[in-house]
Amino acid sequence: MAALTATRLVFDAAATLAIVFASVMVIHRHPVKSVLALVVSFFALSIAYVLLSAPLIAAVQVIVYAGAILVLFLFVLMLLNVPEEARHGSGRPIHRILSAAAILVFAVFLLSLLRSHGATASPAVGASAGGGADVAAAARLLFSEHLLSFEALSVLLLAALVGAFALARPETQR
Amino acid sequence: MTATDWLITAVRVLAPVLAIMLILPIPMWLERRGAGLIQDRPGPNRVGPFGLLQPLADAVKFFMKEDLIPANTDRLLFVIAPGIALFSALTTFAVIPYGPAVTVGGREIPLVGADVSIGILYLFALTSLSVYGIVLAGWSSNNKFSLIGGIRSGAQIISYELAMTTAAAGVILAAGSFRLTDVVAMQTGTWLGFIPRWNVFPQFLGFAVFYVATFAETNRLPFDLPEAEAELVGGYHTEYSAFKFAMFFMAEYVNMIVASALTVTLFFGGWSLPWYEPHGIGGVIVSALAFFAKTAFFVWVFIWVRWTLPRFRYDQLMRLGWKALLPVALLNLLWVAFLVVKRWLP
Amino acid sequence: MIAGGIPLGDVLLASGALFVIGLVGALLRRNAISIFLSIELMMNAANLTVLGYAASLQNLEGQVVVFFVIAIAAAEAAVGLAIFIALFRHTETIDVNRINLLKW
Amino acid sequence: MTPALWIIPALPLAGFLLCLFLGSRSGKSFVSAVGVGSVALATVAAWTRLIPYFSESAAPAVERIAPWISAGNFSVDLSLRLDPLSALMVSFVTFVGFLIHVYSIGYMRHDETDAGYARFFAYMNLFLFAMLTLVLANNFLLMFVGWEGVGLCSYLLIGYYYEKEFAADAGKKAFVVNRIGDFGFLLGMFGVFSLFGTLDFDGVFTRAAADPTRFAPGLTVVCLLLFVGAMGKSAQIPLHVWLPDAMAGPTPVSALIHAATMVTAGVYVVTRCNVLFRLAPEAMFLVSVVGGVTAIFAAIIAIAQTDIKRVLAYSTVSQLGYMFLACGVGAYVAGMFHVLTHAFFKACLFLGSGAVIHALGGEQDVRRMGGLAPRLPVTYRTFLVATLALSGIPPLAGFFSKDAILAAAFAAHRPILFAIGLFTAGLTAFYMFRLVSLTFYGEFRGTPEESKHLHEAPPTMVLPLVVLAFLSAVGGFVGLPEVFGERANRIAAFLAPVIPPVFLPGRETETHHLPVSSEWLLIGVSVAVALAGLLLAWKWYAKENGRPAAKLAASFPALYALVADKFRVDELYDVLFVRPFVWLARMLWKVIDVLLIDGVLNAGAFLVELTGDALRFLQTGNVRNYALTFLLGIVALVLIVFGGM
Repeated sequence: MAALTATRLVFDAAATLAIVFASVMVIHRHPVKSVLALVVSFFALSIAYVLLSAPLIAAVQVIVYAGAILVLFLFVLMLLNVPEEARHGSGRPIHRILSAAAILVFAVFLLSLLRSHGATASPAVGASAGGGADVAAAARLLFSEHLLSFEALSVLLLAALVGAFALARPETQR
Repeated sequence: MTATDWLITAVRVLAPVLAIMLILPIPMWLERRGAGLIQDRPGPNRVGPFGLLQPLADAVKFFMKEDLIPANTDRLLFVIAPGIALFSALTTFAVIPYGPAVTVGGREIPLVGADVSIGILYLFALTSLSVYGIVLAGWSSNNKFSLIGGIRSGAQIISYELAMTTAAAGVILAAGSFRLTDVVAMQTGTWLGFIPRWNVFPQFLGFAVFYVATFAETNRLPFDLPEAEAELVGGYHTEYSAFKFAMFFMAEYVNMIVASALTVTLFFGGWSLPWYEPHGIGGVIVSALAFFAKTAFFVWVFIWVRWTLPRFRYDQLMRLGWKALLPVALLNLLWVAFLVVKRWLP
Repeated sequence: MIAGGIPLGDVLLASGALFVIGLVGALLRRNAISIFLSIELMMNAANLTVLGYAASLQNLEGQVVVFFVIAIAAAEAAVGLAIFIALFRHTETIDVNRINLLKW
Repeated sequence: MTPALWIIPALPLAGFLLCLFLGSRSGKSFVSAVGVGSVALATVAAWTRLIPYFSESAAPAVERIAPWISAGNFSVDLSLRLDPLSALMVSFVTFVGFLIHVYSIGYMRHDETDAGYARFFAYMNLFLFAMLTLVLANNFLLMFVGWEGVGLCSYLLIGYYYEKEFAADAGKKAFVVNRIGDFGFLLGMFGVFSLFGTLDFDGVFTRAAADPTRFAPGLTVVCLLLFVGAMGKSAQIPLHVWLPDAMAGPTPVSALIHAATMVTAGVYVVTRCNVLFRLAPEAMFLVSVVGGVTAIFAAIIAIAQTDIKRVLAYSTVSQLGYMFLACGVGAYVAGMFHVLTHAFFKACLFLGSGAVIHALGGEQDVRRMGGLAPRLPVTYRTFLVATLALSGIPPLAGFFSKDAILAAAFAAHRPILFAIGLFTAGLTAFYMFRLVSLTFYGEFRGTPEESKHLHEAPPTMVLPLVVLAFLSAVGGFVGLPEVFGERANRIAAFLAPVIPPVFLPGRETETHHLPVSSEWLLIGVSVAVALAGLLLAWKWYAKENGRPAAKLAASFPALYALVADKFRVDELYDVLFVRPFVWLARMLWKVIDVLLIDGVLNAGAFLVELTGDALRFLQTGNVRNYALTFLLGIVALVLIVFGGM
C-alpha cells in the first residue's frame, strides 16, 4: 500500500466526494437535484484533475461541463418543467432483474480488473512538470499533431449547433 | 512548506477578499450619491456627513429584518443560492494581481492571491459557476417572476460569456500565457516612449466588447433584464429578504469590482504605471494604489452607465451579444493573431 | 504511484466506481434527462482513467484525448437536449418508458 | 519610398470588399469613389514601383508575404515577383484598368440601380485584384489562383445582366469552356511539380535550363497542357467559342477583360514559361500553328459580322492568334509587344463602340448605324486612330508590333505562317475599315427618334478614349524595329532578362536576324497589304454603300452563310460534344442507374425487408431495453475475452 501523502489525501477526498454526489445524482428522483448533484460531482472531479497535473483539463471541465453543459440541462428542465419521476413506473420486472444482474457482473469484473491493473501498473518516472509548462505543452500538442482532429471537432460543433437549432425550433416557424 | 509559507499564502489570499468586503460600502454609497448627482437630486444625506453612514444603516436594517422563506419553496436550494452567488464572486479575486512582488525578510512575495498558470481560465470557470446562484434562486423560489429572471440571467450570462472569453482570448494570445501576472508584465513600459503598452491600444475592439460584456455578466443596467423591476418585480430575488437579499446585493457589487479589476488587469496594465518603475515598499504602495485607482474609475463608469442608459429589450440584448459583440470579438482575435504573427506584439 | 503520491490504483478505483454508478443510472432511470446525465458521468469516468494513465506515464496525449471527449460531449449535449425538447413538444413527457413508438 | 508589392493587388481587393459590403447602401457616389479610387491608388502604387524599374531595369525582385502551404516535400509561399515581364503587364493592366474604371462611371451610371452599380464595381475591382495576382505571382499555384479569379470575374461580369437569358447563358458558356483550359493548366501544374519538385518560377526555370535533356518528353506534355490552359483563357481555336458570346456583358467589361487584360493571360503564361517551351520544340510548333490558324479563321468570321462588338470580339481572337504565332516562332518579345499595343487600341475600340452604343441607346447592329462621324466627333476620331493602329498603318502602335511578328515569322523560315499573317493583316484592315465605314460614314440608318437622341458621351467616357487613342498612336515607339538603330527596340532590351538563352543539344539556338534590306522590304509589303485592305473596305462600304460586298455575298450564298454563322463551330460542338454527352447521361440514368443499380438495390432491400419482418418483434421501442442488450453484449464479450484469465 502506498504512503498516505497530503496530495493523495486530497485526491481521495475529492474522488469520494465525486462518487457520493454521483450516487446522489442517480438516486435522487428530482431531475433538477440530479443535475445539481452532478455539478458538485464534476467540480470534485476537476479538483482531482488538478492533482493529476492536468490544470487545463480541470479548467475546461468546470467551464464546459459545469458552466455550459449542465446549465443547459438545468435550462431544459426548467423550461419543460419536468416532474419528479414516479416511484413505480411501467418498466417490466424482467428488465430490472436482468439489468441488476448484468450491472453486478460487469461491476465485479471491471473493478477487479482495474484493481489488479492498478496494483501492477509500472510506477511513474520522476515528478510531473510544472503546471504552466503543461498548459503550453498540451496546447502545442493540440495545435500541431492533433490539429486536424481539432479542426474536425470545430466542424462537428458547428454541425451540432445547426442541428440543435433545427431540432429545437418550434414547428410553426418551419 | 513551512508554517511561515502557509501564513504568507493565507494572507495573500485573504487580504484582497477582506479588503473588498471592507470597501464594499463605498461603491454602495457611491452608487446612491452618484445616482443623486446624475438625476439632479441630493441622494442619501441624513445618516452621517454626506450620508456616508447610509450603507451601515442599510446593513443594520438587513440584519434586523425578518428572514422569510416562503412556503412551497425548495428550502435547501433557496438557502444555498445566495451563498453560491457571493462565494463565486469573492473567490474570483484570488488570481488577480494587485501589486508587484514585495521582498520581506529575504522572501519575494508576489502580490497576488494565487499565481496559478491557468489564471484567466480559473476566472472564467468561476464566472460560469456564478450563474448557478441566480438560476437556482430563481427556480427554488417557486415564483414565475423569479423563474423568468433566473432563466433570463442564465441565457444572458452564457451568451455574453462567449463574447467576453473571445475578447479576453486576444489578450491571452498577445501575452502567450493564461497567467495574469504575465499579462500585467507584458503591459509594462511604453511604445515610442509615450504610449503605455496597455492592451487597450492595440486591442481597442477587444476592450470594448469585454467591457460591454461585463455589464451583462454582472446583470447591471443596461442589461439588468434578470431583475428588471418594472416587469419582473425583482426578478430572481423577488422572494428574498433580509440577510439573504443582502448577500445578493453584496454579490452584485463584488462582481462589479471584480469585473473592473479584471478589465484593468487585462487591458489597462493592472497595477503598472507607464512611466514608473516600482522600487521597494514605496513602489509597492504606489502600484497598489494605481491598481485601486484604475479599478475605482471603472466602478464609477458602471454606476455612471447605470443611471444614464435605459434598459435593453431581451431580444435586443441577445442580438447585440450574438450578432454584434461576438463577431467583433472574433475580428479582434484575428487582428491580434495578425499582429502576433507579424511579431508586432507583444 | 504517480504525481504527488497518488497511486494509480486509487484513480482507477474511483473511475471504475463512477462508471458503474453511471451505468446503473443509465439502465434504471426512466427520465431521459437523467439517463443522459448518467451517460455524461460515464464519459467523465473514462476521462478520469485516461488522465490517471496520462499522469502515470507522463504523457500529454491523454490530456488531448480528454479535451476532445469534453468537446464531443458538448456537441452531444446540445443535440441531445434539442431532441428532448422536440420530443417533449410532441409527447408532453420525457419518460422513456412512455416513448416507445419506434417498434414493429 | 517604394510600396511593397502586395499593396498593388491588395488595394483593388479592399475596393472590392468595400463595394461589396457597403456599396449597395451607400449610393453611387461612394461606389464610384471607392471603385475608381482603389484602382487609381493601385495604379499610383504600381507606377511608383515601376518607374525606377523601367529606367534602371533592375534585377527581379521577389517579395515573400507568408508561407502558404507546407506539406511534406511540397511547399508553396505566398510570394510576389516583379521582373521585366510582370512589370510590363502590371504597367498596362493598372493603367488601362484605371481608364476603363473611369469610363465605367459614365457608362454604367444611368441605367443601373445602386445595388447593380455597386455589384459592377465590386466585380471589376475583384477582377483587377485577380489579374494583378496572376501577373505578380511567383509560382504556378498562386498564378493559378489569379487565373481562376479572373475566370470567375469574367463569368460574373458576362452574366452581369443575369436577368437576360442570353447573358446568363453566355456566362455559363464562358465558364464551361474555360474549365477545359483550366483543367489543362491544372494538369500542367501537376506535371511541373512532378518534373521539377517545385512550383516556384525561378526553381523550375533554372532546373529546366540547367539540364534540358533530362526532362525532354515529359516537358513537351507539360507545355502542351499549359498551352491548353492558355488556349482556353485566350480563346484560341478550338476553345474560342466563348469570347464572342462574352460580349453580352457591359462594354467596359468587354474592353477590360475580354480585350485588354484577361485574354492576354494565356500569352503571358506562354511567355512566362518560355524556357520550358523553347525546350519543347514540338509544343512550340503547335503554338505557332494554333495561333496562325486562329488569326486567319477569326479574321474571316469578323468580315461577315454585323454586331459592332462581335466584330471587335473576333478581331480580338484574331489578334490573340497573332500573339501566339509570335510566341510559337520564338519571338516572345514581339508577342508581348503586341499584347501591350493591343491593350491600348483594342480597349480604345471597345470603349469607342461603347460610346456609340450608349449614344444609340443600346443598339449594337451596324446595319442600323451610319453617319455618326459628325454627331460623335471625339468618339469618331479616337475610333479611327485605334482602327488605323490595329490595321497596322505606320507610325501607329499596331504597325510596329505586327511588323515585329511578321518579321519574326519570316526570319524563322516559316513561309506559310508568314503568308497567313500577312493575309490576316490585310483582312484586319478590311474588316476594321468596314466597321468604321458602316458606323461613321454614309447616312444614318436608325429610327428618327434615335437620331434625335444622338449625343457625344460624357467627359468621364471621352477622357479615357482620348488617352487610349493617344497611346495607340505613340505606344509603338517603345519597340522600333532594328532598322532604326541598335538600341531602337527598347522593349526587347527591357524584356531580355526574362528570356534567357537556352541550349538544347542537337538544335541550333537560333536568334534570327534579318538583313536590313529585307526588313525594309517586309515593312513595305505589310504596309501595302494593310493599305490595300483599308482602301478596298473604304471603296466598298463608304463610297458604294456596301453594294459590291452584297453582290459578292449573293454570288457565294453558301459560303457567306457559313462565314456569317462563324463557321458553325457552336453547332459542330453541339453535335460533337453536347448531344453525345446528353445521350450518355441519359443512358447512364435509364439503363445503368434505374435498371442495374436500383434493381440490385431493390432486390437487396427486399431481402432485408423479409428478414426485418421476421426480426422486428425484438423491437420493444423502449430505449432502456436496447441499452440493456448493449450491456449484456459487453458482459458476454468480457466473459469471453477475460473469462480464461
